[in-house]
Amino acid sequence: MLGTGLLKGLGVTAKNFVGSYHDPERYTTIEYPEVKPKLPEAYRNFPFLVTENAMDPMGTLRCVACQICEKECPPQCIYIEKSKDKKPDASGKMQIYPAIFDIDTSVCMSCQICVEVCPFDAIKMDQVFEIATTDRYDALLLRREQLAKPNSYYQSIHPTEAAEVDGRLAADRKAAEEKAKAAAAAKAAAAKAAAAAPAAEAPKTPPPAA
Amino acid sequence: METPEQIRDRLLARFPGAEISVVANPAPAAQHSLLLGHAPAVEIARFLRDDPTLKLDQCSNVTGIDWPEKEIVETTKSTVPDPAGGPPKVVETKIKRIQPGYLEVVYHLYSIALGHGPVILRLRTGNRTDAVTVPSLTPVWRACEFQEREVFDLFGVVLTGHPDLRRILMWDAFKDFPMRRDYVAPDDYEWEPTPHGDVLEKAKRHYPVPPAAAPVAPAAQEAPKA
Amino acid sequence: MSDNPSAPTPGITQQERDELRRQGILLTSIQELYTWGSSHSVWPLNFGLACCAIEMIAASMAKFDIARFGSEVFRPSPRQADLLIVSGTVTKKMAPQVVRLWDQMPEPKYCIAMGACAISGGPFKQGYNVLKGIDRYIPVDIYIPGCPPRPEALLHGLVQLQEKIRGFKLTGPDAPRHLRADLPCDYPVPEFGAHDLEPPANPDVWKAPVLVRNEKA
Amino acid sequence: MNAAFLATLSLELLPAQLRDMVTGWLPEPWRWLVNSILAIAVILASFGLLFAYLTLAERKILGRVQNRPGPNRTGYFGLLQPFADGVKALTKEDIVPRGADHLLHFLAPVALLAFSIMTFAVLPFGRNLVAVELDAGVLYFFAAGAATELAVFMAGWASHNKYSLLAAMRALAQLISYELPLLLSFVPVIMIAGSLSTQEIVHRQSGWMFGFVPQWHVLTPWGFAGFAIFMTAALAESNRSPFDLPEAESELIAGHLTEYSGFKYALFFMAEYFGMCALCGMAVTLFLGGWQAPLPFLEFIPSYVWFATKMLTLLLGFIWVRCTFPRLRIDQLTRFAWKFLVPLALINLGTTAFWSLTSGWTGGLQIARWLVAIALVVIPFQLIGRKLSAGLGPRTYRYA
Amino acid sequence: MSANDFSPLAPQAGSHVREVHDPLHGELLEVSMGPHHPSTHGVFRMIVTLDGERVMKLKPVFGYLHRNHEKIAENTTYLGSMPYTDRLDYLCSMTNNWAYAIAVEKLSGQPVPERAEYVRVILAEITRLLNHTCLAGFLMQDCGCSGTPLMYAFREREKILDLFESLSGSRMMCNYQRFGGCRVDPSADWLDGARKLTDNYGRFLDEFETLLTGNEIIMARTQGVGALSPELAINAGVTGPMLRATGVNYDLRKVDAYGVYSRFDFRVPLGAHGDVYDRYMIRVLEMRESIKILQQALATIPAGPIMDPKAKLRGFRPKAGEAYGRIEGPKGEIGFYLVSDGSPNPYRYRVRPPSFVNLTVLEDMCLGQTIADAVIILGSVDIVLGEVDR
Amino acid sequence: MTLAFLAIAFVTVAAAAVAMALRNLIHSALLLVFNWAGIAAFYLWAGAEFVAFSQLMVYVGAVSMVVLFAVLLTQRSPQSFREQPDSISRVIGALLVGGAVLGVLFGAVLSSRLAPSAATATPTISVKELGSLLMGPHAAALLIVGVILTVTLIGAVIIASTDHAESGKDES
Amino acid sequence: MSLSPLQLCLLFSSALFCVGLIGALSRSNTILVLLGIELMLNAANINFIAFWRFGPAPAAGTGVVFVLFSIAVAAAEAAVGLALVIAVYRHQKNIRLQEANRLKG
Repeated sequence: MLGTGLLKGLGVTAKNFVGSYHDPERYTTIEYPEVKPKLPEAYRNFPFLVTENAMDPMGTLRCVACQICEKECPPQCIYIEKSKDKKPDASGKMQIYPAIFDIDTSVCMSCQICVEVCPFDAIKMDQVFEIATTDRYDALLLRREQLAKPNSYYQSIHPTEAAEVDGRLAADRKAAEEKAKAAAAAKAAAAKAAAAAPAAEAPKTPPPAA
Repeated sequence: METPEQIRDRLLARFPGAEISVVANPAPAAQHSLLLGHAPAVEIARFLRDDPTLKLDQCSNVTGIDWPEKEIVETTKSTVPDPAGGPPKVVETKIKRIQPGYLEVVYHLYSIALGHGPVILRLRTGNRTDAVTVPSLTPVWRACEFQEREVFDLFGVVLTGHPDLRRILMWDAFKDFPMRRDYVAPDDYEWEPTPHGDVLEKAKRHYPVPPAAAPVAPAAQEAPKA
Repeated sequence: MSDNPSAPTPGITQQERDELRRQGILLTSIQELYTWGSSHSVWPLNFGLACCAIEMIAASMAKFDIARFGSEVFRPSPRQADLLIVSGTVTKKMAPQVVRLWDQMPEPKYCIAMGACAISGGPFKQGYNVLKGIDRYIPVDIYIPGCPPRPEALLHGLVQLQEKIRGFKLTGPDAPRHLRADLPCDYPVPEFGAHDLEPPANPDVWKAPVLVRNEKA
Repeated sequence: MNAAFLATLSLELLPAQLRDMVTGWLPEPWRWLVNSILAIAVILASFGLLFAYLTLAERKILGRVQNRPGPNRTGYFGLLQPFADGVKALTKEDIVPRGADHLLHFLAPVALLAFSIMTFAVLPFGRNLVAVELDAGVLYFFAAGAATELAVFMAGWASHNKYSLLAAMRALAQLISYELPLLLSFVPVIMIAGSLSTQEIVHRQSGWMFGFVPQWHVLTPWGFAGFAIFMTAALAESNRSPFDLPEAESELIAGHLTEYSGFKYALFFMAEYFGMCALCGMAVTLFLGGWQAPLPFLEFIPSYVWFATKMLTLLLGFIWVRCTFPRLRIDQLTRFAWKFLVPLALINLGTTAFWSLTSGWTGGLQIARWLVAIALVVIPFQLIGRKLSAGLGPRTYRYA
Repeated sequence: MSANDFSPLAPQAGSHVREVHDPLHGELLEVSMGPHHPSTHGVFRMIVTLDGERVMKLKPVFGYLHRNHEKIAENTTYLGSMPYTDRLDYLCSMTNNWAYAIAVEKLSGQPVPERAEYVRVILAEITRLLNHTCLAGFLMQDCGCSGTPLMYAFREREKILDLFESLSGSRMMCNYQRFGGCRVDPSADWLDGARKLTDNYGRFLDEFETLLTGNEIIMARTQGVGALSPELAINAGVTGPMLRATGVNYDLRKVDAYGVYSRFDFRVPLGAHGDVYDRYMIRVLEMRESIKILQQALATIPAGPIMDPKAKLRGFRPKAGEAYGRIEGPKGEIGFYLVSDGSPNPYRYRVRPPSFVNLTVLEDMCLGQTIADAVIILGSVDIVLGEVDR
Repeated sequence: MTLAFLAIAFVTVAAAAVAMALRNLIHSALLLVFNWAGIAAFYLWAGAEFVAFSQLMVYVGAVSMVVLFAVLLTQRSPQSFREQPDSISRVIGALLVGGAVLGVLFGAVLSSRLAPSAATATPTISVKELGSLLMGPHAAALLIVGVILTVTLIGAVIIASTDHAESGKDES
Repeated sequence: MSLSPLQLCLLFSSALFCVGLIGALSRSNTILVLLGIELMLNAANINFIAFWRFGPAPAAGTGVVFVLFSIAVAAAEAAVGLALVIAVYRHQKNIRLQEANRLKG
């Protein structure tokens, strides 16, 4: 009969109307400013730089200004200038550090390629999205100081990934230490017995995962 | 499906005197293509469409490629007998040759009826400046209509026989052909906090006295590690 | 309708309110009413450009519901809209139409540049047909970076805009653009040139900042 | 006289008493004038408020149907939202496009609103609450309503915009098409009631069948059919979805409203809702027993409450329909009016004639009368409906 | 808006009424719909010549979203173009990624692990659900629904986007596929979520169809409107659901059997009239088939690596040559044509956008219909301007 | 009361005169609608409620629509609602004839000795009375008018839709 | 004022009649001519009402009934007239009266 389809349609909307009062499936609104969205761990918005020590963010950046991310960034929103000097990094090794590290969030497309290509796990994706502003230039250009965020923050937003990264870094560091130790030992041994049997082969450091 | 060589042979039998050659594709995909001359291109296309063993009824993709003029250095080795009577020397002569530039239109044909493909057709213009015409295949496949207009718009290939050859993506007053390799985008530089490459060049042009920490071209002095 | 001056107007500090009170209680309450009404009834133009438009639509959908802020009335005609959300890449071919739309909107009107493309051309800024930021031609009130910004980010931008509206003063040098005679209200529409838009930017609205990097290497 | 009756009486007469309190001390010639002004003011105020909250209700119901809350942060539960919109609309710049007809562009919303408000004059809001008791009240109502078409046309034409002009043509075609079924659908009521006075028609619907079923026109076969046709045509007359063709957003931007901004647009909006309220009020009067209570023991509730309840129910129905249905096409719309609604309304006239001729039948004949009347409604509906939807229907699909 | 203001011949509001005199048809009105028009799905523009309400001529105008994707891709690395493909058809980034990955894999001969192929199928089919649901919503919006079907569609879309987001980190711009696999291995939890979605989707479709499919107004609006003949459709390169609505059995998932589609049991629904209703119904039926594929894929997904261990992220330089790779995207055949000259950047990068080619027949479908029909015909073509104009 | 009448009469005649003089057809039509509404107001003033509402409904509601439709359908483009000027001689002739008729009529009216009706109370006629009048003494006329209306309706549709079968659906 | 209300009404109606007459005679647009005739009809209706209201026998109501008939007939006339205008326009793309004298298509 003419009109049955219409009546069925009215039924569906009525069901949804009534359902919106008792059925969470039919009332899906998240009252945003009060209730923050539950972001999944994988969520990414803009990159940030991981620092080892929250007390001294600029001193303990993992970034060594290798500029790979700058080169690989598809929209070219990263700008890095290397330092002229070297500073000890978290493990005490002397490293070049970024004198300037700018990310232009007005260009960034959150593609995560910088994170993927970084060999030092120094740049990661942040989850902050409430960055609407009235100022185009200054507020949207994130500088080194704004980008640096401690590792603990990284662990809080991407726990699984951070644990994996930390494990890897720890293993690397341990391996590096062992290598250094072994090298020192070997040196000592070499110094002691110049013509002795070859020192135990130092375990080869696995190259940082690319 | 027939190989491109077989198709070429059949076409040559059907259209004696037509310029048809197979362009090999070294990539693993091995999608070789047929390079057609201008003269009977539309008839060949119609034949390909209606031929019962090929039935290439769908023209899936039409695109242009710009091959600008390039310098090719060909090394030829020749054995020159040593005048001194020693063993003959192998002499490499390098011939610098300018390969003339041309524009190319590529058609990817498939058969919906028989479910095979692709057969790739290529048409080339004479050069990149004045002889930029290529016959249009829109009368054979409607599918080419907009894509050929796009080739015209972006590459400047004039497709003769196209029913409505106007710019499609850019505005009508636009003069350039932006997808050509030598196209230079208009200088509408604005300050960019992260200048790279040619943007940096523009930045220098717009701010002749570079800012204090004059951005050095980071792309130029990259130092990838690891 | 005068029963709502009690509505919160956080944009006005107590000090400013006192000052205004000196100017006259009438003006104060008119100003509060005006900013209250304008900020709670921001009707966007039903105008999408690219990817961000989908997130803009999503923001009006059930999960985010821009209606809660009184802004779900997406008007298709610029005559009835208050807010132009530039949601996506503005190409040079499109830019004159956007400016024209902006001109067709009645004052007071606001503009949100949503997403990287609208702010600066974003990932596509290397393109020959991409306008490097809509603020070259029209004044932008709020910039929302992201590619695309989450719908929540758009809501956040809308809240920021409401705050901004609530801060409007009806008189004085801080008065918003639409209440000041010395600021342009008609924005010249760029024309299509042989290679680029002419002019490539509206100098009244946009000036490239002369930038000096202040970081010391 | 028990207490309940007293309470009823006092509540029932409350509006009149209030009025007398205000104007009772005035000399007689002035009292008439002030009373009229008072009536106008009360109608304007209450319907203005109703308009405000109807827009809010529409937005909220639309929200709930679409699984979201709707406006809820301007005032408690968004209760101040309409006022914010009003303030905003008042302070918006008013744009008159170049090339537009300035006078007509200004007159159109004013005329539309004026005619819409005029229709309220004859609606009986309660037992004694009717602004003007006209002998030909129903005729007056539709005469004033007919003039709204002109205003829509004026708006569309004066805007000097192609979309507006198309919308104006659509509005004319649509309103002309639906005027006829709208008028024909209530002629049966006039046949049965024998009066054009709205109060008289309401009085005719008093009384109870079997002691508890109200004798409203909608509860008879012809009344139901008339009511359905009336409501369908009313949807079209007030340009509501699925007949909102003049301002079809997906086709004509905003149709005749495309070039209206600020307060003029708000006036249009207001007029649309006023028109909707008026038509619903008329439907209540003609078919739903007006201000009469639905059940005998509910009569203690004042009559104007019943009227308001019924009218609001119909308005909610309008909103519900808007939530659900897509829009018709203009030719389908006119075809629907001319080939479906008009014939049905004409047949319904015959049905009503049969009904009034057989009013004396009792007993078994009474049942036969009902059956015949129902058949006279259902069978043409089926036949004409089948013809109307010929060629349309669900399809089956094959798989490869 | 007075979209007529946008006519290049009439720069000012008010002076836009232009007359086209045709001796045969009397007074024709030329209306420029778009680029800002509520129902052009973005910034598409149609110059429509009307006789009353009837469309006598319709010329599409493109390029309002031409953002030079191909040019940019030729100046960036192969990997760098992957996030840009997300922005082509911004409703289905996963399938765009896949099409691009397939083209590059053809170009470089890069193998893909089996688990990745399964994940790709799962994501592609979820994307199909997403796209078709949204399309139905938008189509109904064009028909004049006050947002309700669109809201229901987006309600389901949010569920899908939550899945995408928890897997790839972004709601719309997933940037998930890589040459030789996928970026992240989906966890068991994620797969459970996908299963739950698949199981619930049928119920949603039932409700959606109750609301729409049997609706008399929708049938009246869409049946017999914008009919397309199979011959024209094939000749004009129409692909995807639009082609199948005309009754042509051509689905690349069956024809090319790329990925692991040959392992799943599914059917290809075919229409008979090629009108708007058929296009809508074919999409609904395809969604039901997609659910079947998803159930099978989610049940049989093998363990294993998600990326080919030899796949390279940086320094990827395929040898000189060219390749054309295509898949059955939700909108039709989406293909990528790549020419490599051995450098890290593609020498020529070309997208074969399905909705752009499908628009070829727009005028043929709209002629003689009313302007309201033109709107829904355009809606039923399912265009996304990011892909049409690139 | 006389004042009200004078106002109505003046506005109505002025509207009609301006309508007849205007170049813009749409304005003319709309002014004439106003004029018809004014006449309805006169009927109301005179106490003929039913006639007034009928006048509104028929003229303002229906005839005006048909007129506007005709104007829109017969214009070359939406811009050329301006009519070409009429020939001066015609206008002068018309004015002369009209003036003469006006003079004759005014003279006749003014010179006649029509006494004001004795009844000071407004005679009203209820709908019921009117109905019984129509169905009683004037039933034959009513029938004939009904037939005429039906025939005209059909005729108008046929005339207007002879050329294009599909485009004449709204002319009645 | 020496004029009786009836005379006033009659003056009103005659003025309206003459405006209609002048319009019908002077304008060349067929639609306007029709409207002028419509105006004259209305003027006649005013007379009926005036005589009913102020005439000797208001109770009779004949004037009112006559006006009703007149309105109905006038509506029909308008419909037919305008249909004719449209038909003429279809034929010669013009509705100027001078050119519509061929009486043939």
